[in-house]
Amino acid sequence: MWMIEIPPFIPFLIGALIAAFTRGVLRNILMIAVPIISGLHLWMVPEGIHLQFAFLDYQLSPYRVDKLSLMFGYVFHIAAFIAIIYSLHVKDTLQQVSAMLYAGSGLGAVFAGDLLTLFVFWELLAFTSVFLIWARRTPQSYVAGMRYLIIQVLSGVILLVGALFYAAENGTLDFSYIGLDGIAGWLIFIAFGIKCAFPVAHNWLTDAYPEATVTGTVFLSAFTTKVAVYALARSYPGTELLIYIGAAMTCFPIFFAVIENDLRRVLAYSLINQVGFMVVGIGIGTALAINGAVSHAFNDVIFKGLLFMSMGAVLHMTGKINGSDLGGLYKTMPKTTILCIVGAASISAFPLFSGFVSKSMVMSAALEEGYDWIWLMLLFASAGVFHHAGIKIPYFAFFAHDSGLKASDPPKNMLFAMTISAGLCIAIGIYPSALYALLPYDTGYNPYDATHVLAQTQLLFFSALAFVWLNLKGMYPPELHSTNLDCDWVYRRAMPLVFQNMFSAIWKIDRMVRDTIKEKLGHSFTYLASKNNRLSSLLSRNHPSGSMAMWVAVMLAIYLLLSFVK
Amino acid sequence: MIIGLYNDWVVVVLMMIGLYIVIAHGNLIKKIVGLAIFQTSVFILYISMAKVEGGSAPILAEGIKQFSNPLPHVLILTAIVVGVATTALGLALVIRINEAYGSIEEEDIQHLDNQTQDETELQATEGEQS
Amino acid sequence: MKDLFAVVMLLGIYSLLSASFFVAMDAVDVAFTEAAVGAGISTLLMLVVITITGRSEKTTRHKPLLALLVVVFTGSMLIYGTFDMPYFGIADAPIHSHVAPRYIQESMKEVGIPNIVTSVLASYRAFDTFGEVVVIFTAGIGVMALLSVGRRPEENEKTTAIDDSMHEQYLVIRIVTKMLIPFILLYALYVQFHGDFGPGGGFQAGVIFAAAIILYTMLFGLTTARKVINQSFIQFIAAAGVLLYGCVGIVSMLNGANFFDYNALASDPVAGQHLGILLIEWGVGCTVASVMIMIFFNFAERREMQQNNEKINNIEGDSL
Amino acid sequence: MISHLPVLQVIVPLMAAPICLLLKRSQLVWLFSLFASAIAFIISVLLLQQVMTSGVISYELGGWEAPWGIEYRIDQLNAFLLLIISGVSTVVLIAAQTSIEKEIPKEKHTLFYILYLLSLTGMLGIVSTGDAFNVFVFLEISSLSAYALIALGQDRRALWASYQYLIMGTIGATFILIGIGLMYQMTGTLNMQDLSQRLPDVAQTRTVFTAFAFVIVGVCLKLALFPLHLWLPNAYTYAPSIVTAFFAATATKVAIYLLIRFTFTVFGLSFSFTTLPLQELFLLLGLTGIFVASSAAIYQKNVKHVFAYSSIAQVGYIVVGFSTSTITGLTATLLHLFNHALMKSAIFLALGAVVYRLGNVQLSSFNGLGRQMPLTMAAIVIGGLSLIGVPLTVGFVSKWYLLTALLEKGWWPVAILILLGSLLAVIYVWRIVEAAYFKKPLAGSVPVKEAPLFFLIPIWLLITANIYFGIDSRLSLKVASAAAQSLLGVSP
Repeated sequence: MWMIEIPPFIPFLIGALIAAFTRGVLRNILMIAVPIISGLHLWMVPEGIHLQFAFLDYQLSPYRVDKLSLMFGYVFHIAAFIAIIYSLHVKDTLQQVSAMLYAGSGLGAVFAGDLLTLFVFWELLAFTSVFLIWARRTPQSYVAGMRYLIIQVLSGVILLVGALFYAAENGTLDFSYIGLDGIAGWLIFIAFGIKCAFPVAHNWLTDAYPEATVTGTVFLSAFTTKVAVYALARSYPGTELLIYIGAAMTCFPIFFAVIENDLRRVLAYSLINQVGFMVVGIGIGTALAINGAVSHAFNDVIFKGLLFMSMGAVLHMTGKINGSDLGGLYKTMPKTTILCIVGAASISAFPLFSGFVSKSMVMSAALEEGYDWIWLMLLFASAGVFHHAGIKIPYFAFFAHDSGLKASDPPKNMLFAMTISAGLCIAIGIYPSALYALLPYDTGYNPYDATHVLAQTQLLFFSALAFVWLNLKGMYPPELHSTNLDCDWVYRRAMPLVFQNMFSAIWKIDRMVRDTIKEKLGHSFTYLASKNNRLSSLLSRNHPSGSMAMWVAVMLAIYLLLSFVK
Repeated sequence: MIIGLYNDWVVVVLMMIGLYIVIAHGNLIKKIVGLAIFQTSVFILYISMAKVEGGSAPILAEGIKQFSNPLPHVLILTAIVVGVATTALGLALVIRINEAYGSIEEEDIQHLDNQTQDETELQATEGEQS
Repeated sequence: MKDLFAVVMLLGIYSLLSASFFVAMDAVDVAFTEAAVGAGISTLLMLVVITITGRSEKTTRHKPLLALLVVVFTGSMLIYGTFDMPYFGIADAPIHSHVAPRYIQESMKEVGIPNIVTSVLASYRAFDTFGEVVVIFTAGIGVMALLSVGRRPEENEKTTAIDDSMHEQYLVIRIVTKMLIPFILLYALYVQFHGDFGPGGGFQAGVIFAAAIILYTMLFGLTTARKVINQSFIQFIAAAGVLLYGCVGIVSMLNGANFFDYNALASDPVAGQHLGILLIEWGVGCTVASVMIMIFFNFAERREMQQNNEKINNIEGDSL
Repeated sequence: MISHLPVLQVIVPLMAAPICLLLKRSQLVWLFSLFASAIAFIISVLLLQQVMTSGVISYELGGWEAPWGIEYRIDQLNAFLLLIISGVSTVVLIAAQTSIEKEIPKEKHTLFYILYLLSLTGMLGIVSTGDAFNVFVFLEISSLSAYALIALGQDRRALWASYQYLIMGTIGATFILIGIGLMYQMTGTLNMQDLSQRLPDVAQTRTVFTAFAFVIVGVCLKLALFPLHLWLPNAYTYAPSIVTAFFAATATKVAIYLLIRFTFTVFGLSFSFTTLPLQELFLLLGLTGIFVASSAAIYQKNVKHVFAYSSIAQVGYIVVGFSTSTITGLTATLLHLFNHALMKSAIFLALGAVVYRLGNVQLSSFNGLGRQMPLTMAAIVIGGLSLIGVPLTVGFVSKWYLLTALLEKGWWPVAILILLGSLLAVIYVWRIVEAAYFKKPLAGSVPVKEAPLFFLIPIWLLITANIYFGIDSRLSLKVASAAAQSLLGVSP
């Protein structure tokens, strides 16, 4: 059937075009229709490679469908659908168009069957998403977007170089298992790692996401990192290094998340933390672990989206997002409060919520493979997640001290989008086998056995206790109006400083050297000139056409010399 | 027998004199003169390589058996024409430059150009600031 | 040397010397051309330019030693490079034993013209010569593009008057020249037709023809010369020369042979060669003469314009 | 008539030039030159087709067989270049009438077209001919017309640039002439094919070394290879926009053709690359050229300057590919010839459109232009992306091949340097994008309209080609690799 050959990014491209040229209700209807139609279309498509053509000396397959890619394809459609609904009230063509393109490139990347196609969408992801950040139109967002863009493009360039080396080594551009042997493998690994927000390379995320628009962040949280997770799952399953990287990713953001004041930035940190779980799963590489990673990615898209949406709603209604400025909103925004709590419960992996059914898979896999220490770290991280995402966010935003803000619940479309997400969170939590049916491997795993449920609940309660105790004692870190700088200090402060200094130093040295040379030359020439009675004008030698002609003579001499010497 | 190459040495010397004039002189007319000398040296190179000892001009006539090589002559006829064409165009440029800059000294022109450049840049920065 | 006039004269002398050297080297055609072009036309053009730009060089210049060093070094490398060259005048050098012998031995049979240079020029390597004509044409167009002043402004009566009075001063020269010019033109025609047998041909003829006109112009003023030969007429001739040359090739192509294959122009190959060479020499002559005149006119026009401007400025300055 | 195609290729524009002089009316002359150029393009397409199916075409001018007469010899390489030159010339000419209306005084329009056609003739002649001296003659035709065309620029600096170009160009051409003379002295022939057979016997003489040095330096001068590039930026910047678009796409290409022709065909691979350290030298010069020129491009205030320097950098890429002397490397070089012609002509035409509307191309006047001239600016951006080497554009294809060739040779440090060079390209292109899309128009500047249709058509034709050949590179690749194979003596 001809329909099969239409890769899912095409409808989104068309959607972007539509968004660019239509207005008002028509645009809204069409935009909602795009993910629905495209999703149904994807539902029909059988597995296999549906599109292939030759480029240079290689076979490219921009549309490859298998279980792994389908899984991400579905969740991206869902995320796009929800986010589009969430942003229906926005009247900014730039945002709508770039959001559509962004979702499209995410899908393109996921269904890419070769590294070159992947690279194209990889870069498109960066270029289309940056407008979601810039669309906020503040100086900070511009600068943050710029940093974001540079890092993302850099990742793409590294990917391209890696692909190049890969092609030179293996004579193929297939996007399948790559592994860490050879320079190509490492380069591609680094490229994926940047996009995946590996520690040290994570700052673009916490830097840029909170600066994006209310709706932009919802889109952003769904695609970029998940594409990277997908790519890792495709090319590096079972790479042990990933386990340690992932474990680190789960733990370190917690500290920052606890002290961070901007609630959306807290969520950004927790995003890294969640991605860490997936990375660990991929690193373990068993069927169960991969399943866990993938399904956690699936769930994370939904519940992290929900959390970003609820915080977005708060920002949208109050214009404030810092924990210290908010509080007491539960009275006026009851629906948002409830939805937010659903999201928080999901991310904290409460039983019967979606986070539980996937996170526990990763943790079980870690135990099964004998990574006890890793399991402990993950456990700690889970507690941390609950602490900052599960409690801190709803608490500071909706309860805590009354900030006196009287904002009502957000527009209907926002609420509706959040409701869908919340519904999904609960549905998956209660009936996980629907999700499990989509997974790449069949493991017969059941999350609801007694040990799991008990262990998790215990953990959550102790964590809650800690929060309450800390808060009561007044030992909880105060929410300060500050930007927390971690590693991004390097490029936000140090690099400009270093570069400025370096360049000014270079210019200075350069000028100094030139001046001294000039002076020295001047002296010697004046000396010579005074001897020859030809004043100083030896200096005025640099006449372009004269020097050009001289270069000709010099080159000739060099060639001759070289050929005679041989 | 290295003396048998003296023609080539003359050519090299002339060539380098021409090149030196182009490099060292700032006067535009002198540069063109240098170029002409440079080109003429090439003519000499070609013509002298065509010469055959005891040969005569390549016009067929009774009783002459040995001729110099006609081909380089043909080539150099063309090259001379090219030379004069270049000179004419170069001189036309000199006239225009003289009108536009009021000088035919490279130094002055270079100086004036730098000034114009500075001015345009100044304007640009002013425009950006305002 | 600060005086550009002396520089230009020396260049002229240098050209003449090299022309005589070419005669000694058996290259009579080349010598003819070099004398006409190097010593004649280009010296003349330079002189015109000097009258426009001023004849002295600015003084404060010094000779860059570095350039001298580089040049000397390169030169010595080149001299070193000559050591493997065939010696001067040796008859069995490769240059004399590969392509050239055929020209010397067969050209009479194949082309039927005693002057081998002409037969190589006009037949064996006719396309090069075509290119050469196009080069000249290009130069003419280029000079026109640079210098033509468009529609000439209404002549200022006062300045024309000054001009005329100036020209009237050299009466003797004018009369002598008037007598000379027909002979020069005749000589040009002789050179044009004699190219097949002795040194000469379209190019030299064109230059001589142009020289006659230029001489006329110098003595009788540009305005008068313009009346005799107007701009668009020269342009027409220049274009026609190139076209004539090209058409010879096209006709031979239409006759079923290759481009510039004169054999196809007439039933007898040698006759065809004769016809072809005659025609293209005409094409060369036309283009060269008209382009030379064109270039000179444009130069002179600029000069006149500038002088007029100066005069007007002077007059205005006086009246102030 | 088919058998006469090689000569018709050159003769058509050549004969059209004097006819233009007779036509006089500028509108008419424009249409006529466009017509002539289009015919030349059609001929080149036919030639390419013929060459690809039946191999090398030899045409004896005047009916004299090869070493005695002049031969036109068309193989894949020539045919490919003929196609590039005549194609670009035709497309660029579409915009000519509109563009020069603003930039050149009315009475010089006819002369402009004549010079343009002559320049085209010269380039086509250089590429078609199989005779070394004929190369020189046509080189001069193209150079002389180039000097005059550049001098037609509005700014007085155009005159100075043209003068400098004249001096350097003449030195370059004379160098080539000397080289040809020395070769002739050692072999007694001027025909390239004949030379290539007779040179190896005398290859180890210093005369041949000298000849080679002269030819290479002369060609490098025309090529604007670092450090002989100094004449280029000003010449490109101050020339009329149409001229820049035409030359940037073709003039250096012709010089590269000569370089390839002389090193591979005339002197032969073993002489050029084993007897002399040409490989290392060119690699070094190419890389230095890339970095010096790209860095210079970053600091330019005039956008034409920016792209002129970028042209020099691109020459560096081409020369690096050339220096590998492998099939892949040569394929990359040839592909880049084609691709670079596409991008540069598009960019400079778009700049011509900006000049048409704004009167200058200072970077500061680009501020806010993205909204006022969206189509033109989009073209510049796409062209710029292509320069950087972003996938889906032609720039990517050739850069990919270049990198593959370097990796094949095991020169991966060079490959990394090339990539770093591309990052420099990102910076200079970004400066323009930033000005056009993110800055507010200068205070007091008058808003302008989109470029006229006669600009947009050729610009977008070229941009479409940029993207088309970036996605489906089979055609260009096939010709380039066939040419590379034939040059290296491998039967395809």
